[in-house]
Amino acid sequence: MLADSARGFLDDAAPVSALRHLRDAGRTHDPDLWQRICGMGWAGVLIPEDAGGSDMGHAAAGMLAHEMGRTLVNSPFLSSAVIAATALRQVADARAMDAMAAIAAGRTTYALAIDETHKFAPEATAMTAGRSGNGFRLSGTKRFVIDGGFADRILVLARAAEGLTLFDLPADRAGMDRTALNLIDGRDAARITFGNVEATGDDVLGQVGDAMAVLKPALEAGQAALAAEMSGLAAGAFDMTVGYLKERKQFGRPIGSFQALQHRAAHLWCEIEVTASAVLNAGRVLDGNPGEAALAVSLAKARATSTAQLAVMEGVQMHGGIGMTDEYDMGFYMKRARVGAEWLGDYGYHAEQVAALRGI
Amino acid sequence: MLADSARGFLDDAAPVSALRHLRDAGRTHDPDLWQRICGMGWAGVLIPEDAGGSDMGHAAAGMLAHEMGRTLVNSPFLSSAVIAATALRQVADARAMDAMAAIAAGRTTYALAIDETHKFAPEATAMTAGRSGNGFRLSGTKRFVIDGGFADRILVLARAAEGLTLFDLPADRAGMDRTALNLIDGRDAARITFGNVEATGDDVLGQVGDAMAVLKPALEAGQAALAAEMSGLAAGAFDMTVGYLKERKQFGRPIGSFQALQHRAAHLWCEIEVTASAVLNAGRVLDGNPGEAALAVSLAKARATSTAQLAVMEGVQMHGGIGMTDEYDMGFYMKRARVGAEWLGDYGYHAEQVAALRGI
Amino acid sequence: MHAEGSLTEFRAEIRSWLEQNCPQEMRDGRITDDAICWGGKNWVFSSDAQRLWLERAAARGLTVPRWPSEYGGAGLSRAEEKIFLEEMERINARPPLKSFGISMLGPALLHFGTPEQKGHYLPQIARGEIRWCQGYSEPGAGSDLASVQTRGEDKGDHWLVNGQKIWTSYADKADWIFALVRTDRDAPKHKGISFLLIDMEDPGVTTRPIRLISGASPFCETFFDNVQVPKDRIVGEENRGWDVAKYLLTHEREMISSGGTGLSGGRALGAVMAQMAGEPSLQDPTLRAAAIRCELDALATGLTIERYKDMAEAGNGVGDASAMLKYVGTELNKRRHELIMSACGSDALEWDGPAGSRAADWLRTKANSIEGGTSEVMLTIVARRILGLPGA
Amino acid sequence: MHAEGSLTEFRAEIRSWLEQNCPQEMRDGRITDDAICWGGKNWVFSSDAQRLWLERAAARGLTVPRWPSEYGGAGLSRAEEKIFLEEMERINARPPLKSFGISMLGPALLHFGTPEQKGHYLPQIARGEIRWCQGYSEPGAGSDLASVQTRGEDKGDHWLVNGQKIWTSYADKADWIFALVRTDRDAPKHKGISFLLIDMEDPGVTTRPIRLISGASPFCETFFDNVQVPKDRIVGEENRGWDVAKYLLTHEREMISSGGTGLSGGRALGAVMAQMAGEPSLQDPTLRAAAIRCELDALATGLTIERYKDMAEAGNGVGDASAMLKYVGTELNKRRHELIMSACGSDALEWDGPAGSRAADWLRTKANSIEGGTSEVMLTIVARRILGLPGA
Repeated sequence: MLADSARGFLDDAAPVSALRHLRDAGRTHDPDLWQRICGMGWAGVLIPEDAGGSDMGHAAAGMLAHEMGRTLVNSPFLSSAVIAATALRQVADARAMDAMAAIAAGRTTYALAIDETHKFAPEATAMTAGRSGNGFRLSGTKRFVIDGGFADRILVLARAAEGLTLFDLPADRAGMDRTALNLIDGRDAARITFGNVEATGDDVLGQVGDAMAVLKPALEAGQAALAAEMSGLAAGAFDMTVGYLKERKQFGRPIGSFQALQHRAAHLWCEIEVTASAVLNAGRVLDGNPGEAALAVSLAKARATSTAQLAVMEGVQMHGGIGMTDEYDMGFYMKRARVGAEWLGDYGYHAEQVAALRGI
Repeated sequence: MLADSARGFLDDAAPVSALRHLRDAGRTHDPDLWQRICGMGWAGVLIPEDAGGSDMGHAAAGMLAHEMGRTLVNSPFLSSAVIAATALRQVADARAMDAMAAIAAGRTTYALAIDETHKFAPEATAMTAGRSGNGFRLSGTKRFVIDGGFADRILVLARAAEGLTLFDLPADRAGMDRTALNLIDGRDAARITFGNVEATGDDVLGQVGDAMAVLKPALEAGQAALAAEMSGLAAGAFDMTVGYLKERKQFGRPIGSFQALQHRAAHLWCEIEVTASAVLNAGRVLDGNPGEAALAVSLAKARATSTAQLAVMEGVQMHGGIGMTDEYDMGFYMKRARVGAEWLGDYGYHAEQVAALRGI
Repeated sequence: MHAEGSLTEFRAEIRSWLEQNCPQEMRDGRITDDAICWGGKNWVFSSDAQRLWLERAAARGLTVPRWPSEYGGAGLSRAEEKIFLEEMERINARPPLKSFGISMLGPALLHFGTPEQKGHYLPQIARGEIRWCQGYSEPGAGSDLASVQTRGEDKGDHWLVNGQKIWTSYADKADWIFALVRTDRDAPKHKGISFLLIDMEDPGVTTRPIRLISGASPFCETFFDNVQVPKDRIVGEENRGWDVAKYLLTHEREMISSGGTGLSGGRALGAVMAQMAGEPSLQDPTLRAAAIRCELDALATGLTIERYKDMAEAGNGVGDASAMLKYVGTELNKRRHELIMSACGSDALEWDGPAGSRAADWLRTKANSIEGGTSEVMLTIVARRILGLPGA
Repeated sequence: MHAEGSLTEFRAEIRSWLEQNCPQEMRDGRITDDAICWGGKNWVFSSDAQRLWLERAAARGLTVPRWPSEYGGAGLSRAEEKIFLEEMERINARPPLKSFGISMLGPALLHFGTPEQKGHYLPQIARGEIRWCQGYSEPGAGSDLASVQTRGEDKGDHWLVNGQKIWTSYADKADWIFALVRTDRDAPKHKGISFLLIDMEDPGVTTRPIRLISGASPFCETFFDNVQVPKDRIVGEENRGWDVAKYLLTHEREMISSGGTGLSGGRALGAVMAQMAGEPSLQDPTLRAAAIRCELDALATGLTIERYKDMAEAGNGVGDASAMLKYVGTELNKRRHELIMSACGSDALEWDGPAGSRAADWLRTKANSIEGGTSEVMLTIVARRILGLPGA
């Protein structure tokens, strides 16, 4: 039911053409669309009812992400409503409740500043948070900050003397230098340089030196939702491809009647179905047994990455020349699949997580 | 021309049915067939004319191995005529010339005892060759000694104080305990236990502590010829499969008219052709520039391993149920491909060699 | 459906029952064909414990936990069955009985059988008293299962059956065979077939084992020479046997597909491979990368089988998607055994060596993607019936 | 054919010529489309060095080394050409000229052209004076290149051409187009096509660039509106243009296939990837394993292209096997760019970042297996014509 209403809403409010218009207008974010999404209550899907959310859980969040993946919705849903909301929820003090209420109501957007190199590696964080009086001074550079070009607040991971520490800062804090960049999929990402940015103890989310207590659940929630988004992306690209196979004629017959393409399409559908199981399972485990979700989440993200990439490669190839043209939407799916593949840990990262957890 | 005459000879003297008869008779070696092969002069293909060989080189040896792979000829060609002959040729003193003459004439067969675990790893050899007076005492166990159950002489790699050393011993030297085993492909392999076997300086092939000067060229020659054999095996399995695709009818049409099978067969043919290039190149480089052959040889062995495995897997699947029956020859191809994949370094071993040589 | 609370109760109850009734010897986790009781008239129990375990489980309906109690089952819901299987796994219990009667014919009889047939055959299947084999494929027909040449001539009170079946697993050990027989030679291919139950002791039935590339095999050829089959031994309507066959194939596919996955709580492939290879962990980076990918796929495939079973329970049915499960599961199982062979290296290449059975197991998996419908047929089912792609 | 000795002489000679004639600026190893001279009436040289290099090479016949000297070539044998290319690579020389006239039309003219056509067009191509594009595909036809709707009506001394072509690379920069035109509407599909040479400045020819997912692209749509094409501008016989097209496709496939391999002396993919990623070596074991496999395949594919060129030289021709080279080469190139993207991680995801061109290059490779005949068409050619598998 949730899925159907989500699909109905998105087909109207955010079809793929919306992404195209945004891109053609040289923009990477559509605040009006985000307000409409918040109006649907989606920003509060993981936020307690006390803070104005609907608290429907990770399975529901994944379902929404899946539907948003289908039409390549460009919104800060993952950054704000999933990652930041889950981080704040681990703390859940008065300030965090206020912050969650602001997210649920669409008043605040968040971005997560974590990567420092070309790859996701939170444990290798080099950015420093040196002590300065009662507070800290943050120095370093963060890259690939998705939604970081427009977000109101930034969650920043830095290394204090006590260990990794997570800060929750307003994006206009003095000393933060943001460069917004266009990603290939039309999304926003920023590079943010921190030049001795001052932070107080109040800016710390959770405990000093114990970022992972807050960040690990938030990352897992984000990875699971991103996996769901990518499984939706794969399904969207696949539906477009199967539609084309049925309608397009060549050598006097529909190309979907050629057995080689039938078998490849069938194989791809099987992959999508198997990945869907892993994605659904990740949401279920995050809801039911969040302390033990690492395996389920990495399984979902790794499978979703592979499957989405197969779906877009087959999609472009089966569309032939038209799939290569910018006029056709398949290219958008291909680009988004590539960005999704890298964000929050690529296939190799999650494969190694699974290997470690399974003793391989 | 060489290939045509080889094929004609083998179709008569050693078709796949010969391997079947041998197996059904509970035997792993056919001395009469080997004598006929020696009569064709093939045992001397890498042996100098002075020692009664034809000295035709590695490209020619590969061509013969390719044809033998096509019909799964069970013979000590690789062990004796390629590996041992190449090792002896590096030394080429009077004794080695005599030994080569005996190989070329079919009077002596050799086996190489190198593996000690389930994987090929010559550098990790643990078998010891301790000093004992003017000679040595060899202790340890060798496994997967192909042709080792019947060979007259054994080349054994052992670790002396000076380093790895290669010994050339008669198979009946006191203290050597041979257990012949049936391999899954119907070939012979032995486990040989050395219990303080005495060896003299005369038994050393090449220099004490410098086995690799002799063994490296011999291994490369063997790996290249084995790659050629496996490319022949792939071609033999493929021909059988394409023949079946043309002849077998199902759902009222030849199954080879189904596009999905056509594309898979075509892909397999492309793989076989690409591998053939690597195999031919390895023979050419061994002949023209033997000191620089490592890359070419590992490339050929790695590709041939992958291609042969694809060819037999597709072969069995495309044959359907009949391909699974022992009455049909495809199973022999599958088993031989598996043995060839492991012998003298598997895909992973050779992939790492290539990676090291190419700086990956 | 039980509510959450009564499921907890059920778990306690079944755990206690297992504790009291499952013999210690049957708790060794062995689930290979040779360790399990297949039942039938000629079954020789490998131990008293095996006999006892069958008898106790059958008495409690737990050889066929989902079947109604009137036919020898325990009438469990899907949720209860899951709990039963979890509790079985917890103590490493062998299944008390395995048979094609349970996994294939039973579901078809429950769906298509007359009350008399259900009452007669199902309880015997549940108690392990008759062992069944299937007679689908014929020589030369291959994937085209509807290409049935075995003929059943209508002789009034019986059919006179003549012909030959191939790939009849364990026919040499079975008491009965369920077989597709052409009863109308003029009807279109799929419309003239009937689904008959034939006693292997009937005069004119003979069988002969087939030797496979993996060595001795459970497969046989079975011959019918003027076999008289009484009219009440038909399942479903005359000439509509293809409907029964299709229904039953779905069950067979589900069974074969789960070979490739194991339980999600099971051991990781990579660890199994390293142990078999006698290494602390996989040394070859290429092999390790392939093992990890296979592990990911196995976990996700296991979750998919569970998901589809849940959907079937919820009334949505699995239907044609069983083709997907069969394809994915069997291809995975082949990959898995290729990797195990690679990890074992030359150890697994000796028929008579300590790891010789690895090679036979590996070769046996090559039949997974052929038997019960080839991978190619499965992909075509998905393409045509699920995706709705057009015919040529 | 030179004997071994005279090849050594030839190498010395060509080395010395290159030393004296290849400008230093042209020795930077840049071989991407934007660095190389494509020639044509409107070409603007990027530097004096580029102009000088073209003039000197053309004067020596080395823009088209294998062509006969009477048509502006150097008349080299295959062995000599290899040496020339090796010596070029040794000093990292850019090719002096690149054009579809050299790689595609030229070989077709050498084979099918009249003496007048050869004498007129080939030397101009060799000197880089006219730039060509191809007009094969039409909207909606896709892989079915023979599905030509563009019409050429016979008007006595000329054909009157009307229609539209798509995927005409660099049509906006070309002086002439070689195009397939239907000149007999009643003949079977492949029998009514002619191969015409059309001046892009002729009245009625217009062209428009196509935007691809990788951004701006060399591809265009080209329209013909009552274009008059004189009768002497046909290559091959009237209505037999498909023969010319097939011949030419073979050359195009060979050209596209080599994109994926590079020279065997070139740098290893793994090293390239590590450098691009700013790592000392590839850190991710999965990625490293894939890079090694790709490297193996690239080396073997490079050897295969060389082997087939040698076979063509030896008179066996490449023929339909060009479909194999095209398939293998383009699929490899796609894999290679997927791996490069993975190695570069988020660096390659910013259009405007320092590594932004990686993404455009990556997306561009997706067209490799579509243009010049899709991978599916190539596999069908191999299956039907080389393996002799039957039609449906």
